[in-house]
Amino acid sequence: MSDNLARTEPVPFAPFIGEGISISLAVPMTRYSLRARQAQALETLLGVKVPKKIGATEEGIACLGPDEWLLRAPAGYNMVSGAGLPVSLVDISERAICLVVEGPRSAEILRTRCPLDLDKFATGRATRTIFETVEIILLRLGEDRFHVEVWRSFAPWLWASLTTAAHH
Amino acid sequence: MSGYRLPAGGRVDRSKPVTFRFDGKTYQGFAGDTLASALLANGVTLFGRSFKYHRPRGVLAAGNEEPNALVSIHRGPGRFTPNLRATNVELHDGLNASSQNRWPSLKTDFGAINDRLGMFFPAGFYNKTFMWPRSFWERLYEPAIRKMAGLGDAPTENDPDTYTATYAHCDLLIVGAGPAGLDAALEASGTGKRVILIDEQDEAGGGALADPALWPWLERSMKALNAAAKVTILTRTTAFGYYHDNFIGAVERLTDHLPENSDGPREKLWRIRAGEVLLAQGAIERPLVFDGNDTPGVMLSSAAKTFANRYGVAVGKSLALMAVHDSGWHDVFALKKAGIAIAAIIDARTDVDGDLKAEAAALGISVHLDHSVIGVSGRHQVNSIEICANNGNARRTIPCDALLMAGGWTPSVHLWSHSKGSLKWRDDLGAYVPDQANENCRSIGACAGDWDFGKGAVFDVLPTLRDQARIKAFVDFQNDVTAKDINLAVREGFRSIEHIKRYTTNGMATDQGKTSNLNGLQIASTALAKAVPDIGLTTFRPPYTPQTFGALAGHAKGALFQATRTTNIDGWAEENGAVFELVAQWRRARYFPQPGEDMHAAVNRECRAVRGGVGIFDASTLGKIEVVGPDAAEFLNRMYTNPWKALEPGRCRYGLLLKEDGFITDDGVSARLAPDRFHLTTTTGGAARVLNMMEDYLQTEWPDLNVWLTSTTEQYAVIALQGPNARKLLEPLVQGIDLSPEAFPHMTVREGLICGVPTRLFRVSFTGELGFEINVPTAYGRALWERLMADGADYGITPYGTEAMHVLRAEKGFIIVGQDTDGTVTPYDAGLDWAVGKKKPDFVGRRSLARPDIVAAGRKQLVGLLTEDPNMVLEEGAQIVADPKQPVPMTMIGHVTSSYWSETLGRSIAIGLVANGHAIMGETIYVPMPDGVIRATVTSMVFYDPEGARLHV
Amino acid sequence: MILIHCPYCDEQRPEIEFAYAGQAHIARPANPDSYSDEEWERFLFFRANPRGRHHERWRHTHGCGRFFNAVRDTVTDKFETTYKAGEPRK
Amino acid sequence: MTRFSAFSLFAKALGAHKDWPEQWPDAAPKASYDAIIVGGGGHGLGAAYYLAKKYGITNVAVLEKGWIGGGNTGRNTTIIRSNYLYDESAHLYDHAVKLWDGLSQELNYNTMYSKRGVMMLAHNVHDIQSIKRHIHANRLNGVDNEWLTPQEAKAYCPPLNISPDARYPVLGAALQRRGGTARHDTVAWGYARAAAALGVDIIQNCAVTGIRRGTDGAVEGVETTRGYIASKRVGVSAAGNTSVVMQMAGLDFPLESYPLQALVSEPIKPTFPCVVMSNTVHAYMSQSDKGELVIGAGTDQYVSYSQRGALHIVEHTLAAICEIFPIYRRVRMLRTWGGIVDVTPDRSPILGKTPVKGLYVNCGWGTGGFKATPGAGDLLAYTMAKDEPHPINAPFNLDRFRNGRLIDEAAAAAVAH
Repeated sequence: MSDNLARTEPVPFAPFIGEGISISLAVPMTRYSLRARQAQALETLLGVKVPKKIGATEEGIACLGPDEWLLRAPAGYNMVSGAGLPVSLVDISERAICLVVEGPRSAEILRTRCPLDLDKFATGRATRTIFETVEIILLRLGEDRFHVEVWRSFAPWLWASLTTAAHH
Repeated sequence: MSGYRLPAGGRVDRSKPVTFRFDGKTYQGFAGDTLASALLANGVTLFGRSFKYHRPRGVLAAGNEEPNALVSIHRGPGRFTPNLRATNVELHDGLNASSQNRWPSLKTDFGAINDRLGMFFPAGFYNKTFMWPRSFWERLYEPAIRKMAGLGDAPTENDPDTYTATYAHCDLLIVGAGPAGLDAALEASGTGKRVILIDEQDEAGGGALADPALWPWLERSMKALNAAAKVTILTRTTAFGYYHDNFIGAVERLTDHLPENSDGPREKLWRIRAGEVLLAQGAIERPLVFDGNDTPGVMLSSAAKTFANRYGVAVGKSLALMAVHDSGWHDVFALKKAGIAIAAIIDARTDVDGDLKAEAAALGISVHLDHSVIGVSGRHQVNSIEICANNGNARRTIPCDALLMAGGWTPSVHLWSHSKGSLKWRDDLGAYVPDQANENCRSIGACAGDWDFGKGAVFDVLPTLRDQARIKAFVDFQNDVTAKDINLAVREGFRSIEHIKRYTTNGMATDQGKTSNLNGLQIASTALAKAVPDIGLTTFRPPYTPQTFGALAGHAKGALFQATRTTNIDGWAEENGAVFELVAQWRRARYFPQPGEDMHAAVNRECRAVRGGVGIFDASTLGKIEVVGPDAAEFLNRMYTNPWKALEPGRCRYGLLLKEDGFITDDGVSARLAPDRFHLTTTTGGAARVLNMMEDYLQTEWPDLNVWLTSTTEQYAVIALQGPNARKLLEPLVQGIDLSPEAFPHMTVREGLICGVPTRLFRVSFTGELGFEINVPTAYGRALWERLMADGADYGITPYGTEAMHVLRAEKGFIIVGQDTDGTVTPYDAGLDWAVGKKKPDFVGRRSLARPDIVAAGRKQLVGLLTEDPNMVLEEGAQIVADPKQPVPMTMIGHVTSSYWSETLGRSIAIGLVANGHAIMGETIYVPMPDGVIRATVTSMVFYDPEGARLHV
Repeated sequence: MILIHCPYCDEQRPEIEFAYAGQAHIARPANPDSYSDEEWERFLFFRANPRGRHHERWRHTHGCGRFFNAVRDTVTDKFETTYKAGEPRK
Repeated sequence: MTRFSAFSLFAKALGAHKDWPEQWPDAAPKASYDAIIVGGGGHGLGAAYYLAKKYGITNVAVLEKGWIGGGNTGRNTTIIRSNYLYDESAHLYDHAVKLWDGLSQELNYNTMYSKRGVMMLAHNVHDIQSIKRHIHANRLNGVDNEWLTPQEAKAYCPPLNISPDARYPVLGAALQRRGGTARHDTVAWGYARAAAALGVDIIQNCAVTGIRRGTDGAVEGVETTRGYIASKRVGVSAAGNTSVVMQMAGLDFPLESYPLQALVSEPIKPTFPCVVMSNTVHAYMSQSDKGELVIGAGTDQYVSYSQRGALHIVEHTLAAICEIFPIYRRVRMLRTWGGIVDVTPDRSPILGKTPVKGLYVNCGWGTGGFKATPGAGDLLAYTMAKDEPHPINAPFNLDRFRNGRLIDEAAAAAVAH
């Protein structure tokens, strides 16, 4: 984005590698909070398919609530303007970072502090939830691969919490 | 010496001898022993001292119901642990245990004087005395009572161990891996259900571990379960609490049984959500209540069997049995077959099944039916017992070195009770059993009252020839509650079992009444001549057995206790020597001292820099909400006190937010970026609260509005650049925004680029100087800060912290919500009438502003305060009076909310909430301090540049 | 930690994702000025607080973010039902 | 009443304690009383005692649906202090603290009031400002409360962790030396025994099921599970159940009832010399005369009468305790329990008359009622005897929610009770 200013991230660039687990910082991406009363309004505006069921994901868009979607796309994605329409498109690219939790122990490590039943959280699902006291958005990309989105100021705590759990 | 190791048998590993210490003396046991079984095998009979009378005590039980044999374990620095039950402590090489509640030694304990004087210390004695003379209570009695308190010593060092925790989910949770639990697990395995099987012992098996005939079955079962998919077996794990909706807390002990201290966690808290719960916790044998029943060597019959069969330990060379239940007979038969001499079977029942009598005869055991033990001789161990027929005849003495008690069984309904399942009384068992479930839960096996131990009779106190009010027949062994204490409580008018429990402390020891509750109930029932269910049942509450604070705190320790939120620029502040303060969940730089500077010197320098050059401040923690949609302005108009609809895009406005009760809850400057898009700011601590409040109104009261709220607090790093040189520094770095005063006046916002990065640039000021707040995507915050620091060197750029920020804003009379207001201040009280839209028919909190007390005269109002002595800085929180000469209690008319040394003005300034303050400008008020009264004058809150000339440049 | 069925997510989720939000169906008057001091006092402060059936609001704060209504027994803490905001009282 | 003393204890001991009389008789309800107190907790029993002792109204019944002292009186962490911010609160709680002093002698029942000192910790600049404001206000109100530096706080309470690296470092503390603890059960029993000796009927297992009002709207009596009992003066002191009782008189109330948990550790030898409270970290602790560490937790978030709290509340509380006092990590939690606390919108009690003639109320003490026990009893008795509030409880009327004259300690200070 800038030739002049360097990014500062709240967690180490070097991934944490443990037995059956790796935790790493995802590359920067574009994120938008999309709000509308109906998914159709956004489909028309964006020209893409928008999932209707809370918890579902489709083409990088996760349905988080009845009128709320999270769009994640490669950095540089050009968002349309929703000006004047009954929608809300808000750039939140830098609000959170994403930790990639990967490996056969990933569910076990997430379960240490996340109260959801991950056996019933199938690949492809996404939800806002809580990790002990810190809010996260959890996305399951595969049996052994999760994305954990967390607001930047909480990221050092989450990093410490996850890596401590992975140590134990 | 009394107990000894049997030549064969048990599950201990005789090929692995283990050396350990108890009270400084070295002993040997085997791997697989508990501390209790190993000490018994070494002939030890004396394990501890009771709480109140310091009576010598041995082992009563073999499991977690043990009330007597409590020990402290020493594992090196910080790892001292008091109050552990010797029957649960697994033996390992180097184990170092000591007895408790005795001085100078276990054998010679001066505290035992209490026992001699015991007649003067009945239940509730402390209610009746220690009152005269009155002054003696604080100086003499209370310190003496407190000195006697407690069992084991308190730890004195920080615990170096770590603890961990996890959630778990299953379809079926089985608590207890005895025969009933194992059968249930076997049945469920292979059905596709996720099964978790929990047992508190070091290996599964429960009662089967004390029954060698079942060992082949146990081995087969465990092999099958270990191989089964979706079956998790957790041993050394205690399910301690049953909470709402089948949520069970359990603690797994990971390292205490190991000889070496480990880096890994000591314990793990399991928080298990189960579809269905099967409780298979078994039953606990009841002691019998008779004179001398606490003598070391008197123990539960089932415990003696467990020590023999599981650990290969005979608890004595010649055992007698006092029974009212068949199970004791079977235990004794097994002990006899294991080669232990049986002195006699005494049974208080008039008759028992012929099979029992026949087997006793076949084994050559003498039997005394319709007899009871009426006395036990021996102080530190049993020497003999005295028995007699229940009709008072046939007194005789039987030599023996241990006496076993078979008083019947109490189903373990603890977790069932936690779950709020109901109980029903069974006269035949003399116990409560589970009745109606409140959760998806069933009890199976002995904890449901189903067992094959035979049958028995229920006795409250065994018949005796002596005066019942003068014998020491114990009910709660640890707390030294006797049958006569319970009778005394009833005599004094305590009728409910909860009262009796509290008056006598029966059932309140560290075993929480596992062996005492039912006997206490029976004795009270007799004394009150009422059926047990009519007296009630003391409620079981978590935990089932005591659990460490550390396990319950889990990993929430130190930095992981609670997140400390940090900004993108925090690292720079830390590297540059900032002193931080904690604000809500954040840490913020408070000031940046240079070598040799204290806080005041640093703050004065930072303030001078802002007023004279340019200061730079990390404002990233301010809450930010993006309000988007066609009804955005309408929504804000309803939320805030002031009008928003006419605000032009590109302009900013101060917003004041009330709660519905009319009191100020938050404020902040917000900008209209487009007709349907606002960028709101909130206080640092109020961000989450304000967003939740706005969502509440939007979703619940005005769902018809087309507007959405998105938190953008963390989307932007915010750098405040404040001071006369701010524009000069900024101008070369900004693209696409004309920074001239005409194009970009105070209280406006522009979007463009800074150093190539998109920015929302606000021209706002919380300092009274020319100021900008630069919002950039968070990841670039630190780099931009460093660029500004580098480029600003020529302009005297100075980083300043929250303390200087507070001084600068106070000089201008800007309030801080939460410091100058406290949840009882209205806009009028705060002098913010101008921020209230007089023509608006409604906004949140408006109606409350018309309530009688809110419009009444004399309310406390925010004003400026100038001390007569300009060098005197008032203390924040100091109280204000009109008349300093009045006696205490004084009438206080207000207090100081903010107070600073103003470097700019060369004097102190303060803000205060003062009754009727707006009407008494110029008058003198007084601040009485411990060392004298301070005089101050009530003034305007704006101390500096009241015309605002410095802003509009 | 109770389990709460979120009527929007149509899932049972753990309590720590939710925030309790007080008695339900207390509508803010369209024109607060028309309320007497007594009526305004009742609106602001008086709450049913029954032993037994209680209409209350929750927010799935750390989930879908929606406020919704519930009927819960305050003696057993068991939910009878949960339903979306705006639906009639159950 | 047999006088309790070391001498009577000695004398009775020689008779194997066989002739101790009942501490209070198990009374059956009479047809009518001059005054009825609904609720046999410390507050209600205290009110009955003071009605009889100070105001000469001895034909009084205390109606308790279970056993006396079985509600919040027997379920709290027994903290006593009076260092409240507002004049109204400071006067109210200090009235109680003054009565605590000497209560054992007055009742001839040792309540074990222990002036161990109550310390409140400051962990950030805002806490310091708030605590200093309390200290100054208390000083001018004649209530003792003093500022301690972290080192002074540690000297007073050695287990305290004052490391500046703590997540919530201790920046100082307020100490009220007269604050402390008492034995909760004995307060109820002591009042019951002393009241009964003056003629008050203590009636247990007697639940009020209705309040009967005459044609003029005034109270005529109460329906109970043991029959109708007439009285023109009824004082309700029913804590968490107040809303339910008030409904019987047709009154809605500004109250909500929340579950509050507390817990104790296993008994350990003396280690903790005072009471420490931290509002920011959210925990408080003392050590009982039996050796148990007594720890208070926060309320659960939802209205409930289940007396069943959640595990995560206990987890948080113990995590907080272990942060402030890390030496106790290996100590074990022995017992947890729950109470039902009735909370008003401004977190201050309601003590006075109600819109119904002859019906008086004492409620809304939230998590802080124990410390007020003698004061609340005395003031409820005064109000019932004179049919008007005492100047000390006059500000704690019901009208304040209408006129906005709230006494909001929590808002003003973010300090819990």
